[in-house]
Amino acid sequence: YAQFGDIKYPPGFTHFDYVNPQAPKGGEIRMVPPTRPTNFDKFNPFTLRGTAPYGIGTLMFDTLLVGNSEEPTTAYGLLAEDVQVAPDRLSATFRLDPKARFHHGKPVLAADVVHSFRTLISKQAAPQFRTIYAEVKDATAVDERTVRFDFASANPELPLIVGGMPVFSRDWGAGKPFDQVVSDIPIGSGPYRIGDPRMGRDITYVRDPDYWAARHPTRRGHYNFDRITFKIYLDETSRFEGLKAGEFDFMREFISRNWARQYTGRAFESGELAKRAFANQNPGDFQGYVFNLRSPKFQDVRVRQALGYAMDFEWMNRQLFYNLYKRVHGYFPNSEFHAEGMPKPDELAILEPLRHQLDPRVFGPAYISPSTAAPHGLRENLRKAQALLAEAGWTYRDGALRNAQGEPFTIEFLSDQPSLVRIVMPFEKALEKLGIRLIYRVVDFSLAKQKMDEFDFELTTTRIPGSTAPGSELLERFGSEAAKTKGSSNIWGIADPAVDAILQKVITAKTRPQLSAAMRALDRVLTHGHYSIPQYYGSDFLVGYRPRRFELPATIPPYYDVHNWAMSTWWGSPQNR
Amino acid sequence: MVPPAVSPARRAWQRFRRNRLGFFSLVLFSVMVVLSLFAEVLSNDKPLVVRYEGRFYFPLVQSYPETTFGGDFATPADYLDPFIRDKLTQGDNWAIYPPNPYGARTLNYFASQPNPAAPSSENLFGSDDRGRDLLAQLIYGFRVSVLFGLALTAIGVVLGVITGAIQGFFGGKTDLAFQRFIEIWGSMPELYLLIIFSAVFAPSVALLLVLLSLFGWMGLSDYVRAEFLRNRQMDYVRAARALGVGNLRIMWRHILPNSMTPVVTFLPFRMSAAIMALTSLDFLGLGVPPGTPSLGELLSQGKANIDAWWISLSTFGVLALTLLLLTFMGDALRDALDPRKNPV
Amino acid sequence: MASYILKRLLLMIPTLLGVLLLTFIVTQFVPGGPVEQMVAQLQGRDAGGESAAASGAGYRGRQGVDEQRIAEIRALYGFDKPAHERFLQMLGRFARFDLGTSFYQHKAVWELVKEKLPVSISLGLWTFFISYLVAVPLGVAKAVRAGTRFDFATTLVVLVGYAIPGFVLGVALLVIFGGQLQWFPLRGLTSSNWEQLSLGGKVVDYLWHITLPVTAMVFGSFAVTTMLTKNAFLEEIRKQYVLTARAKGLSDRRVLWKHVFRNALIPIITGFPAAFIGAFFTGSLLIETLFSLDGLGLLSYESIIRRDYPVVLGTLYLFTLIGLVTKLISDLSYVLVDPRVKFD
Amino acid sequence: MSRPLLDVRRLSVGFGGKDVVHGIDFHIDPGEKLALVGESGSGKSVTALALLRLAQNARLAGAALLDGPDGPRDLLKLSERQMLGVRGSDIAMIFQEPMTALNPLYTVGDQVAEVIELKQGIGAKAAWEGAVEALAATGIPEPQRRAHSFPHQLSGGQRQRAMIAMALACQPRLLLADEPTTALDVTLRGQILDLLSDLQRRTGMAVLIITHDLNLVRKFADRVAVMERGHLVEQGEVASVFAAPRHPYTRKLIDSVPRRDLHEAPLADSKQPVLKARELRVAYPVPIAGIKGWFRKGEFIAVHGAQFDLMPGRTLGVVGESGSGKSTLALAALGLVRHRGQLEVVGRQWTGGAGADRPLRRAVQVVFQDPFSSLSPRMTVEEIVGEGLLVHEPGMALPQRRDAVLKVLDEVGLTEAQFPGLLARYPHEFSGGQRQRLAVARALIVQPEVLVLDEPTSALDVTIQQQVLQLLQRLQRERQLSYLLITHDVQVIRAMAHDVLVMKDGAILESGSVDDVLDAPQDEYTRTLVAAAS
Ligand SMILES: Nc1ncnc2c1ncn2[C@@H]1O[C@H](COP(=O)(O)OP(=O)(O)OP(=O)(O)O)[C@@H](O)[C@H]1O
Ligand SMILES: Nc1ncnc2c1ncn2[C@@H]1O[C@H](COP(=O)(O)OP(=O)(O)OP(=O)(O)O)[C@@H](O)[C@H]1O
Ligand SMILES: [Mg+2]
Ligand SMILES: [Mg+2]
Repeated sequence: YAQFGDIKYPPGFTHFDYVNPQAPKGGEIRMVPPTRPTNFDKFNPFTLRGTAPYGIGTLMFDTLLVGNSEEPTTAYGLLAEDVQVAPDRLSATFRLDPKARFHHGKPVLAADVVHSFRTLISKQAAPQFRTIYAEVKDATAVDERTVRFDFASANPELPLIVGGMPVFSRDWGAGKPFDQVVSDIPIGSGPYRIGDPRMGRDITYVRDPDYWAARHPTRRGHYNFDRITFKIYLDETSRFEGLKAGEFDFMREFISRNWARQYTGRAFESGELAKRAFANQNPGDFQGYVFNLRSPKFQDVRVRQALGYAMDFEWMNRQLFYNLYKRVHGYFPNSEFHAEGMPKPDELAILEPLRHQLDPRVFGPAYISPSTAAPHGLRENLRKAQALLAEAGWTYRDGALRNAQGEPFTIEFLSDQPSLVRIVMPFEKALEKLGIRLIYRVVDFSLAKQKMDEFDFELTTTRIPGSTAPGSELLERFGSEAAKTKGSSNIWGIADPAVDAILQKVITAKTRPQLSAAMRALDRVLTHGHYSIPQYYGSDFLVGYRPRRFELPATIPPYYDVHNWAMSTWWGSPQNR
Repeated sequence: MVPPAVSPARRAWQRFRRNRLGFFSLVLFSVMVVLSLFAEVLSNDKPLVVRYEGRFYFPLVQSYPETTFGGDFATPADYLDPFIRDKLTQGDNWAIYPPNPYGARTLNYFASQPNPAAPSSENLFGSDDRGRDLLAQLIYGFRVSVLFGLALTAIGVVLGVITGAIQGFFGGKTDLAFQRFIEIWGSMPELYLLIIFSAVFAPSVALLLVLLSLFGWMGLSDYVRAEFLRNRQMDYVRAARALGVGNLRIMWRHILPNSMTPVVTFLPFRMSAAIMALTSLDFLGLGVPPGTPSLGELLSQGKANIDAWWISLSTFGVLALTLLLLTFMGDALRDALDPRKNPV
Repeated sequence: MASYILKRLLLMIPTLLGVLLLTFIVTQFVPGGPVEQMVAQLQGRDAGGESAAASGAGYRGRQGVDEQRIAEIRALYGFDKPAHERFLQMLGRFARFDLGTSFYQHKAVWELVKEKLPVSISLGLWTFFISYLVAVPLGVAKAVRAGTRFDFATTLVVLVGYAIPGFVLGVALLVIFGGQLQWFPLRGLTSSNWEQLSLGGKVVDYLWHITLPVTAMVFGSFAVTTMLTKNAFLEEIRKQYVLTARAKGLSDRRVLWKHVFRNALIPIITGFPAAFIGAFFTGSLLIETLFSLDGLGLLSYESIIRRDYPVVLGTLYLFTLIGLVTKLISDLSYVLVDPRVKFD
Repeated sequence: MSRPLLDVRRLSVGFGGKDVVHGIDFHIDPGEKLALVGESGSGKSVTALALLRLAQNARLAGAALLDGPDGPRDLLKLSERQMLGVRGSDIAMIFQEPMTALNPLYTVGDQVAEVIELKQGIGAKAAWEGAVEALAATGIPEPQRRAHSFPHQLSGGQRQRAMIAMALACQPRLLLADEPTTALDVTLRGQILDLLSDLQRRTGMAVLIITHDLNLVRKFADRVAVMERGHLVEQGEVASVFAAPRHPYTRKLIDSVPRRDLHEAPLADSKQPVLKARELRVAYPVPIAGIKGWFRKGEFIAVHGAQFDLMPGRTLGVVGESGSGKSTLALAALGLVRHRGQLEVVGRQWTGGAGADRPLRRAVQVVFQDPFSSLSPRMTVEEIVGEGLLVHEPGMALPQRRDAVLKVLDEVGLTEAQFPGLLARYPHEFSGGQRQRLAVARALIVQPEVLVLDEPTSALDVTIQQQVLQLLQRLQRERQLSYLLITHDVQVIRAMAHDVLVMKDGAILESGSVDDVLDAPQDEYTRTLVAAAS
């Protein structure tokens, strides 16, 4: 099933292109989870309380449909042999594969699917499931192996959403209330089982030799390791020492500085360890400083633009990030939704009707973040900033940049991460040159959250995860309705009818090109509004691993998460079997 | 038979001097503190003197806008900016920079190496992971730590002595109630309150001082209380009573001077404990506001950048030296206050 | 005696009430409670690094949590009831020694504490024993040889150990002996194959694991006990009964170990049982984190950071109670050790 | 005569390069009782310790030959091992203060048995029995039970006896007794001395007794040696030395007995008593054991039914055994404890309010028992003495106050000429007698009418005691002061008081003029007291 009807693999395909269908089974991969390191205390990943071990959802539960790493909006049947979407798009019917078996040997039946769904939307499960399946009215078992989901709206994404639902057996937890199911080993139908059912620090998943879908086309060449282990180190230093000491094989690095400086030494020189940046085409995350437009001083677009000139990305990338990051120029970096050059006709078609509401620059070349590269330098940019600020009525008097009323220009930067100080300091310094005082206010996580919900901040930094299939969440983020709603993601407070109009186009896009055009138009409007100061993103996965223990598939797929990719498509080298 | 009149303080001082290690520590420590108090002259990004187009400027005392030296901005000049440096070295112009041309918050913006940079002629001790000069950080961090330690100790002593004195002197119900209060207060999870308060109020060194002070006095208070309980029974207190001396004066003039031994003995240890407390809090990220130079912050940077050995090594050096000096001084002080070790 | 104990036990009640009430009030005024935490977690806003590398394809599900969900979470945590009602309920439970259940984990607070105990006991007890076993004889030796070169050298060593913050030493040990030389494991209390080991193997494995963390902790703890012992001994050695004993013709050794030892160690001996019990519950956040040990220090810290109030209050109650009981025990052991002291 | 048991030749003891004992010679024959006397700090204790080689950090020179089966051995040259054999078996020592000289954590039985076990090499059980016997021999009642007591559970006399038992347990040939009686009640002193001479007679050991109680020397010793500042200035038979002292210091020592030199003012009936007590009763709150004690405090009645008058210009002596309530009475007179019954000071009563009592405070002043502990150690002379003026005449300017202080110091015999920097000195820079005078000065400066003296001389050397008493007598003559004098030294009473009260267990047993009471004691207790003192 494909949301936009574009499907790569025809029925009857044998395997995905990016895997090695002949990959030998066996061996072990030991990784550290990329999440915050906490010990797990439950095996049930679907309830609110507690921490389940990393990977349990992917490795132990199959879903009706399964996506691949090439097509973001397409999924293929796994538990479901077949899926039929009603013409009115208000329901989807899945026919289950008769071969499908749970770990305890019983077949996967429609009743299990319905049970899974009902359980997940019950109050005993974590509330996010109710949000995810909010537009799914109900699931009905049509017959023993057929299940129908009814939808509240004709959203073409919904079949993918229910297709991605984890399915587990009715026997799991033996009828206990779901929130009491804690240490019961989950009964799913996934490729792995839990190796040693002990609570604690590490978890090892053991490949199920009788996995029903071992030869299934969507699973061919996948899940080659006999054992997948996740180790938990509570401390970064000990984690990295662990990697060097050979306690585990694979670690993703999040900090460029470590990557550039610490991944050296004997083990790396001898080839026992390798550091490698895995390229990918995942849409980049947008990261940038966010102005709160509710604050009067940020309502002037010239002020916002001027402040943008004060950020010296080139310096940061050189001095702090070892040139590992790229500049963000728009809200949807590294994706087809990123606007470049002059507007294309399909974008113009959307923008033209709104011309009277829009800044003329929108119709010019796409926004490029200011650079301090060689000829200009920061000084040049700051001069421009000074000019813009002067235009907006801010001039330097009595030791501060002041407006006509004599109020000094100060900005409170709100964050819950003290570590950002490295990044903020150069910005602060540049602002100081302009006469603006930046106050870096670090509060603890809970308080930051509360302040953000109240929109009680002036400047903060945000990250918008890239999405291959943007949709209605954008309304929540950029729509004028959301700007008024406390706790919404529209932290800027963008309330622009033109943006609203374009957002409407995004949501109602029927085809991918339509979506893409609307998104690009949106990008142009937003960037020229200077609502944020775009920062940077890192596109590659920075990984340290033991190359002698593994062999990798020949092709790297475009969209993937590096942990999932490694554990599902790599295989052990001869010495690791 | 009567020894020459040498006041006890003087004799204590003589005893102190006889402990060579302690005395040497005191000298070295004082030198370090005094130097750090003049940190602005030693380590600053503002030149001491500038001669520009025939006129003298003293940026250390007065701030000049960049436009003074032919720059673009009306804001204070950045004398490390190559642009300004050029102007200051053109022709007859010159500028004398402090020995270490970086201040506490100076970002070495025009560094040639990525941060953290190893020691070089540019940054004698290297730079930290944000690009600040490490030597400057150490000097200012030391100053903050020591001043903080001093302030915290002073407040702790004052509070501890007052509460201890009240409990010990009045005893009975006052004592009982106070003891409960201390028990309760002492059982409060300190870290918890610290986290909470630093979340609610804008963090500052002063706030931290207040918060830590709230808890810092209890140990001392116990000692002072015990001393007061003992000393209030002494005959000289009775004698003062018989003279009609009031309670306050008895506490202040008679009992207190005789109850200070534990206080003084513990002083240096309390101070090193205060420095350590601040360091640990900084290490946890609960300490001084971001951007303030601090040893704890440098330690945690050192941990995050193990390869940048110069950070951890020099910070640790400064910290260990400070604490050692303090402890040695404390040892000497205790000996000095022990009259049994009288020099003959 | 019995009535004294009873009195002390009764006096604990106001203390406990006070501590709980104060903390509870604080929790009421703290912005951002567990509800916000949970909501944030649901929205997927978890702290990350500086980097914004792509978080992977296929994320589905909307952001934003609606009012109704928030209300549900609120009810789940019991925040729909007024504060005083919750407080009274809590007291009721505590009176029955039911410490409540964690907000975030599927566990009763009791269970959590029990789970973390092995780590804390391991760290605490070993540190405790080693530091006493080394420090007490060392202190005695120093007292006997007071003023000699040996005394000076050991003072230096002990004080250097004291000046090194435990976490700094921990990092150094971890990197050198864990990472570089790989003599010791980096984390945990036992190996993953512990179950399969023979008894001897288990013991060795356990000792092998705790060597580094205990070393890191123990170093700083020598100084205090050593100096305390030394001073106590010096004090006692000067007393007359020592002369008496020697005048009786007892050998120096017998005088030292029989007569002096017992007197000098009264403060240490009487603190012993309490310290012993205390050692079960000491947490050391930084060391625990560093060596990935899941102990009480970490539990307390995390529960505070994450506003896991039942854990905060439950452990607070438990530990305050234990603290008060140990204080009572140490007071009582005083009576046992020192025949001169009497209560009631 | 046979060889001396111990022959000390040119013994010097030095601390830190300074000699405190300068080459003294003396000897003790077997079975002889030698008394070593001398003022405080003259080196007596150090000499004794040096003989046992227990003087710490001391440099010893000379020789101390101890006679033995293999001929004389020099104690100063024996190895530490050999000394172990000497200590306890050949020479034993009784220390000055029994409380601190006993290990507080072991029962006295243990401590005595320890020596026996070590020296006689017998089993623990037998040693214990030996210890009990040794204790019994010193006349401790119920030795079985006492052996199980810790030192703090014994009275001072019992402790002293335990010390003696310990020293004698091994039947040493020489006993060094360092002021074995100073810490004791008069009544106990005689007992202890009797005990010592008894034992000495029985076992034939020699005794070196250190003391400054000349009465005791006269009664007990065969020969006496006098020390002054580390020199042995005179020695000889007791009788001859006392009869014809040759050295001036010895003479001074022997002359220092309290002398009566009072202004025997006739009792004028017209005068108001400055201190008048009727049915005075003082009780201390004491905790009650058990649950009841949580809510109520018990009472210990320290003084009851006290009744006396103190007339202006006269001295009322109070005697009585330890704990009989003498100090309590004094505290009541000073308004420092709560009391019931009638107590009038210059015609007024204590109210308990600091402001209201201020004039009264001025009228009654006190000199406490222990001069050292009653002077704040960290205040200078000027502060201590001037404080009274500060309180009672707050308006007085500094120079005036200083003058007043100097004047009163001069009156008590402390002058700037004698002590340079007098006003800036601290109490510990004075001798005991001088400190006692400071305390008197402090009391006098506010010009009181009544002075309460709580054992003003007990801590002092005989010579100094003499000085202080003379000072007090002179002041009384000059200023018409009234004294309430507390002491247990009958000689002091005889010298100082006009009238006397005898107290026991909080009650007044007897009262009347000195001559009446002391020469014709009515009460049993008074009789023992008077007998012990003569
Ligand atoms: N350990 C020591 N170190 C230095 N000086 C000492 C030491 N012990 C005693 N002295 C000094 O030696 C001198 C003699 O002291 P000693 O104790 O023998 O006096 P004493 O005659 O026993 O006096 P008293 O009657 O007060 O007991 C004193 O001046 C004293 O200060
Ligand atoms: N604060 C107090 N609380 C309870 N009892 C006390 C207190 N002070 C004194 N006593 C008791 O009161 C009694 C009388 O004490 P006081 O001090 O008056 O005796 P004293 O005659 O001065 O004895 P001494 O000659 O030993 O000084 C003693 O039995 C003592 O134990
Ligand atoms: Mg003596
Ligand atoms: Mg008395």
